[in-house]
Amino acid sequence: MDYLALYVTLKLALVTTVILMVIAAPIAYLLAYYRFPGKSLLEALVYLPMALPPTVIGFYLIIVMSPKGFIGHAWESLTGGSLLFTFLGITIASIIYSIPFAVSPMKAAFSKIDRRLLENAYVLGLSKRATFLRVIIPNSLNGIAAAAVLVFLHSIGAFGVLLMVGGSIPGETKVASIAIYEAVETMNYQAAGMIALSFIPISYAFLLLINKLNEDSRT
Amino acid sequence: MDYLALYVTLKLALVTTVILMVIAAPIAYLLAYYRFPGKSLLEALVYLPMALPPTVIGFYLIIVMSPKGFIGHAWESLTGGSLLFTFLGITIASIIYSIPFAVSPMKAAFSKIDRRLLENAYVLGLSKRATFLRVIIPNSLNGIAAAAVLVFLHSIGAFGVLLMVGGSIPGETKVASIAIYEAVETMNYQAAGMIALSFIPISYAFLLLINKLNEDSRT
Amino acid sequence: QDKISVAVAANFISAFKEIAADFEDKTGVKVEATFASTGSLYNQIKNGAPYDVFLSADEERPALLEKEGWTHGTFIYARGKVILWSANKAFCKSATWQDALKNNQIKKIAIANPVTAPYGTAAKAALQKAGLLGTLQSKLVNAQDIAQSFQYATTSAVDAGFCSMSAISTPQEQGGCYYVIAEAPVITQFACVSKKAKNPVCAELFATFLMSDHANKIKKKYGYH
Amino acid sequence: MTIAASLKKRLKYFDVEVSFSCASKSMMVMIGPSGGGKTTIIRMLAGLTAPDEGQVIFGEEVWFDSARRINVTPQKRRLGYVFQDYNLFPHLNLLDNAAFAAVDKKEVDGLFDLFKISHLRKRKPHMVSGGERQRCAICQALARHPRLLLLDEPFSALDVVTRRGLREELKSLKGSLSCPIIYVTHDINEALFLADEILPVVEGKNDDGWMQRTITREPGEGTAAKGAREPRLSLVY
Amino acid sequence: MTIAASLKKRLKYFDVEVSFSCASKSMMVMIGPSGGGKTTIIRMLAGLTAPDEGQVIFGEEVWFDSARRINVTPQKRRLGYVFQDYNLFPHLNLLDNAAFAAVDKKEVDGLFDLFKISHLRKRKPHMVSGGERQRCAICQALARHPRLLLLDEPFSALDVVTRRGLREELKSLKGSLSCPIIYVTHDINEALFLADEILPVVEGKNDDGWMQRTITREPGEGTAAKGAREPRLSLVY
Ligand SMILES: Nc1ncnc2c1ncn2[C@@H]1O[C@H](COP(=O)(O)OP(=O)(O)OP(=O)(O)O)[C@@H](O)[C@H]1O
Ligand SMILES: Nc1ncnc2c1ncn2[C@@H]1O[C@H](COP(=O)(O)OP(=O)(O)OP(=O)(O)O)[C@@H](O)[C@H]1O
Ligand SMILES: [Mg+2]
Ligand SMILES: [Mg+2]
Repeated sequence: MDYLALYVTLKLALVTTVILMVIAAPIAYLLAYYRFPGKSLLEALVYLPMALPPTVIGFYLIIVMSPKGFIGHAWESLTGGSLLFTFLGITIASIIYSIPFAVSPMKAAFSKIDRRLLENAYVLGLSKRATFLRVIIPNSLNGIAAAAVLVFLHSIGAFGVLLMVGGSIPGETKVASIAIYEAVETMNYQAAGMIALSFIPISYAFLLLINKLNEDSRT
Repeated sequence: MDYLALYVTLKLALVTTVILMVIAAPIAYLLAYYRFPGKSLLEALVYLPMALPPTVIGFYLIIVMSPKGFIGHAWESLTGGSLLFTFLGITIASIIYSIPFAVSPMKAAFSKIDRRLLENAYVLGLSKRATFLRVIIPNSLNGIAAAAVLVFLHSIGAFGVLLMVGGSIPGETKVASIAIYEAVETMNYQAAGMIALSFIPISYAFLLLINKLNEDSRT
Repeated sequence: QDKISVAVAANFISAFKEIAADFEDKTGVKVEATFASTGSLYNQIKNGAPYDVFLSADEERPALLEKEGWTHGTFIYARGKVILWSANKAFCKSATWQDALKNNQIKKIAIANPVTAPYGTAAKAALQKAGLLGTLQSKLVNAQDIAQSFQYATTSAVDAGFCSMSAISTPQEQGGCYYVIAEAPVITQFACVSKKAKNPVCAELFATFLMSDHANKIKKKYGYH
Repeated sequence: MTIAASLKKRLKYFDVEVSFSCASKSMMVMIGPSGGGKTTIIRMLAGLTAPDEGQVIFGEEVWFDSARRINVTPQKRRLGYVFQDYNLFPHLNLLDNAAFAAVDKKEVDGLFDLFKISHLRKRKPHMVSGGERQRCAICQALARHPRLLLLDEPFSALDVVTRRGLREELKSLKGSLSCPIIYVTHDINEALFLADEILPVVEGKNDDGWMQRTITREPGEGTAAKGAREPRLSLVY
Repeated sequence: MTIAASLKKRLKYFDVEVSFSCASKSMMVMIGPSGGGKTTIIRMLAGLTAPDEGQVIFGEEVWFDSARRINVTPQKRRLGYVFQDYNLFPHLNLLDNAAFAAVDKKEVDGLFDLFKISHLRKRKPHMVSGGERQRCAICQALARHPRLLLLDEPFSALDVVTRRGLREELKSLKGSLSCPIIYVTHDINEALFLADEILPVVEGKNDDGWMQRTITREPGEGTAAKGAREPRLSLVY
C-alpha cells in the first residue's frame, strides 16, 4: 500500500485547510457585511474555481507557474527552484481549487449573525476588528468548522488540477488520488482498491461530522 | 477549436442536470422531512461522492460497469451493448459524481419551508404528494434553481471520473475537460487555451446567476 | 539515503519495476518512478519537472530534450512491439488480426492516444496500412497511454486493445490471447539523463545498469529486444 | 352535525384533559391564559396532533378513538382551520390562496366582497396588511365548505379597530353557516360578544371559575398576571 | 453632563424632527404610538443611525453635527444602550455578557445582586426567562460606566408583574447614577411613574397633546386605534 501517497494527501489537505481558513475568513467577512461596487464580480471570482473544470484551472496554473510564467519566473529568480511539480506548487493549486468551499459556509455563518449583536458590540466600545474576533467568530464556529471539513475533504479529493501541475513525484506531489489512477493504469487493482478503501471511512467520518455541525447550528 | 468536445460537455451537463433534479428531489424531501433509522447513514452516503477522489469513484465505476461487473453485465444482457465508453456511461458517472450538489441545496430549501404551510395544506385536503407539488416545490424554486446551476457547473467540471471511465471518444465521451488535458499533454497550448477561455464566460454567467438566486431567496 | 527519480513511459512499467527493484538491492539507491505517456512526461519536463532520468517510448522526444539542452545525450534502452490483445480467446481464432477486427462482434477497441503515446502512433499506422482506420474509427476507445489501453482490455471494458508486447508477461495477461502486429513499426525507445540531476552519479549508475546484461534479461522476458 | 371530543394529552408542564361538544350553527369560544393548551386542543380536532387518549366524534363519523386506534387524517376531516399565525401560501396571490381548495372557485368572489378585500385579489400576502391577510385566510377556509370551522385567535395580532370590525363580520356570518364553529380568543369581551357557549381552559383543564376571577381580581395582585395578558382591556370597550 | 439633540431624519412615511435635552441624574421618557420613530431617535443618539440634519451634543463634546460633518462612532460615545429586543451574546453566559465591556469586572457581582440574578450567572441567555435576560442587559450597560443611558422599551415583552418589579428597581437606581437616562415606553403609567420629563413622539414630531388625548378618548372611536396599542390598560393599574 502506498503510504507515502496517503501521507502526502493528508499533509496537503491539512496545510490547505489551515491556510484557507485564514485567507477565507476576511473574504467571507467582506462578502457578508459590505456592499461595494464590483462585489458580485468578486463573489463570482471567488466561486469560479468551483465552476471550472479542474483542467482549466490546471491549464492556467501551468501557464503562470511554469518557469516562463510570471509567477514561476519570479519564484525561480528568487529561489532558483521550480514551482510546478513541488509540494508548494500543489498546495497553491489545491488552495485555489478549494477557495469556494471555504468562503461559502463561512459567509453563510457570518450572514446569519444578528446585526443587532454587532451593533451592541459597537455601542459597548468594540472596534470592528474586536467585534469580528469576539462576537462574529465565536458565534460562527459551526460554519467555520463546516468550512474546514469541506475544504479538507475537497483537498483530499483533488485530482485533475494536481495531475496537471503535480507530476506525480513520490513523496512530493504524488497524492493518493493520483496513486489510485496510476495503480489502476498499471492494473495493480489490489493497491488501487486498498487506497480507495482507506478513503471511505475517513470521508464517511467527516461527513457525519458535517451533518452533525449542520444540525447543531440549526438549533 | 474542439467544438465537438464542448458540445459533448454541454450535452452531458444538461442531461445530468435534468435527470438529477428528478432523482434528487425525493431524496432531499426524505432528508428534509423524515426521521428514520439510518438517516444519517443515508445522508453521508449521498454526500460521499463529494468526499472521495474522483479516481476512487472512477475505479469502482469501472469495476461495476465493465461487462464483467454486475451492472455492466446486466446492461449487456439487456441491450447487447457496453456501458463503459458510451455517453450513457459517462452520464451515469457524472450523475453519481454530482449527487451531493443537487441534494444539498434542495434539502436546505425544503427545510426552510414553514411547517405550518404544510399543515395548512393537509387541512385543506391535499395529500402529501399534492402538497409536495403544489406547496413545497413552488416555494423552493430558488433552491431548486440553485441546485440545477450547481450541478450543471459541477458536471461541466467533471474530469477525473470521466478520464477513467470515458475513453475519450470524440463526439461520445470526450468532454472539454479531457480535451484540455490532452491538448496540454501534447503541448497544444493554443487549443487548450481556446477551450479553457470559452469556459470562463459560461461559468461566470452561471455564478452570477447563483448569487442572484441566493440573494432573492434571502429577501 | 541516495535516490533518483525516473520518468517512465507507460509501456515499460512492468519491466521497469523489476529492474528498479534489482537496482535498489544492488546499489542501495532508492528509485522513485512516475509513470505516464511519453508525451505527458515530456510536457512535464518542459515545464520544469525535476526528473533525473527519462525513459521515453520514442526517439523523437529525447532528441528534442537534447536539442533543448536538458541532457547530454540519448541512448536506446529497448525496442518494443505492438500487439493486439483480447481477454476473449475466441478473438484469436481468425487468421489475421485484420480479420479478427473485421468481425461484427467486435464493438470496442482500445488504443493509446496516438498523439502522446508512441505505441498508439504505431498502432494507428498499422491500422492505416491495413485500410481499417476508416471503418473502425467509431469503435476506437482512446486510452491516455498504453497501460490504460491494456487495462481496458483486461477488464473486458473493450473487446480488444493495442498494447505493448511487454503486457503479455504480466499476471493479468493470463487467459487472454494476442496477435503481434507486424505491420506496426518497431518502436525504438530512447532514454536520457538530466544535466540537472540532483545526484548525477547515481543517475549515471542507473543508466549503466539499464544497459547491463542483467537488465537486458528482464527486458527480454517482457518482450523487448 | 355535532362535534364532540374528549381529549387527554400529556404536555411538558401539565396535561390537557377536556371534554366538550358543539352543535351545528353554534359557536363555542375557548378562552384562557397564554400557554394554557387552547391551540393544542384545536390541533387535536384538526388531526394535526394526536391525543394520547380519548375520542373525537363528528356526527356519525369517528375521527379519533385511541381505544380503537382510529385516527382520520386532516385531509379527510374536511374542516376549515384559520391558524393563529398567518398561514397563507406566499407564492400565491390572495385570490389563488382563497381558491386553493375551494369547492367552487366562483364563490371566492362573493366571499371577497363580503370581507371587503376584492380590490386586493391580485396581491401577494406580504403586500397586504395583517388584517387583510387574516380575512383572506377565513375566505380560504370557508371556500372549502368545511363541515367544522376552527378559528384560533384569528384577530389577536390586529389593532383594536380592525379587530372589532372583523368580529362583527364573523357574528353575522355565523347565522349563514351550517357548521359548528370553535373560536379561540384571549379577549373576554370578544368571547362574551360571540359565544353561544364558553369553554375556559386553564392549564389544560376546563376551569369555569376563571372568567369570573379574572374580571374581578384586584389590580396589582401578583398571581393575576399569568392568567391575564390583557386583563382589563376588554372590559373597557 | 447634559445630552442635547436636534434631529431631522427622512423616513418612508414621515419625517422625524425633534429637539430635546436631558440633564445628568434626570430621566426623560419618550412615549408614543408604535412606529412613531422612538427607536429611530434612540439609534441616532447611539450613533447607529445618522440623522439627515441636526446636532447631538453631549456636555462639551459634539457627537454629531451635519453642518460640520462630525459623526462620532458608537464606540467613542461610551454610552449604555439596552435594546428593545434582547441583545445579549448567545455564546456567553450571563456573567460574561455583563462583564463583556465592564470597566471593572468585579462590579458585575454587585449589579447581579442588585438585579437578583446572581444565581443565574453561569447560564446562557437562552436558558433564562425574558425578564432575567433583560435585567442582565441592563447590568451589561451599567457595567460599562456609561455617560448616558438609553433604554428602549426594556420591559415591553414582559408580563405585567415582572414589569412592575423592574420598574421599581429602575426608579431606585436612577438616584445612584450620575448620567442622563432616556427611557422609551408605550405605557403611560410607566411614563408617569418614572419620568422627570415626558416627550411624546407621534409620527416623528413632539406632540404634547397626545397623552391627554389618548387617556380621554371615547372607546370605540375608529381613529383611536393607531395611537393606542394598549390605550387604557395603563390607567387601570
Ligand atoms: N411546539 C411546541 N413544542 C413544545 N411545547 C409546546 C409547543 N407548542 C406549545 N407548547 C407548550 O404546550 C403548552 C400549551 O400550548 P398551546 O399553544 O396549546 O397554548 P395556548 O393556550 O394556545 O396559548 P396561546 O394563548 O399563547 O396561544 C404550553 O406549555 C407550551 O409551552
Ligand atoms: N429597518 C427598517 N427599515 C425600514 N423602515 C423601518 C425600519 N425600522 C423601522 N422602520 C420604519 O420607521 C418608522 C419608525 O420606526 P421606529 O422603530 O423608530 O418606531 P418606534 O416608535 O420605535 O415603534 P415601536 O414602538 O413599535 O418600537 C416606522 O414607520 C417603521 O415602519
Ligand atoms: Mg394558541
Ligand atoms: Mg421601537
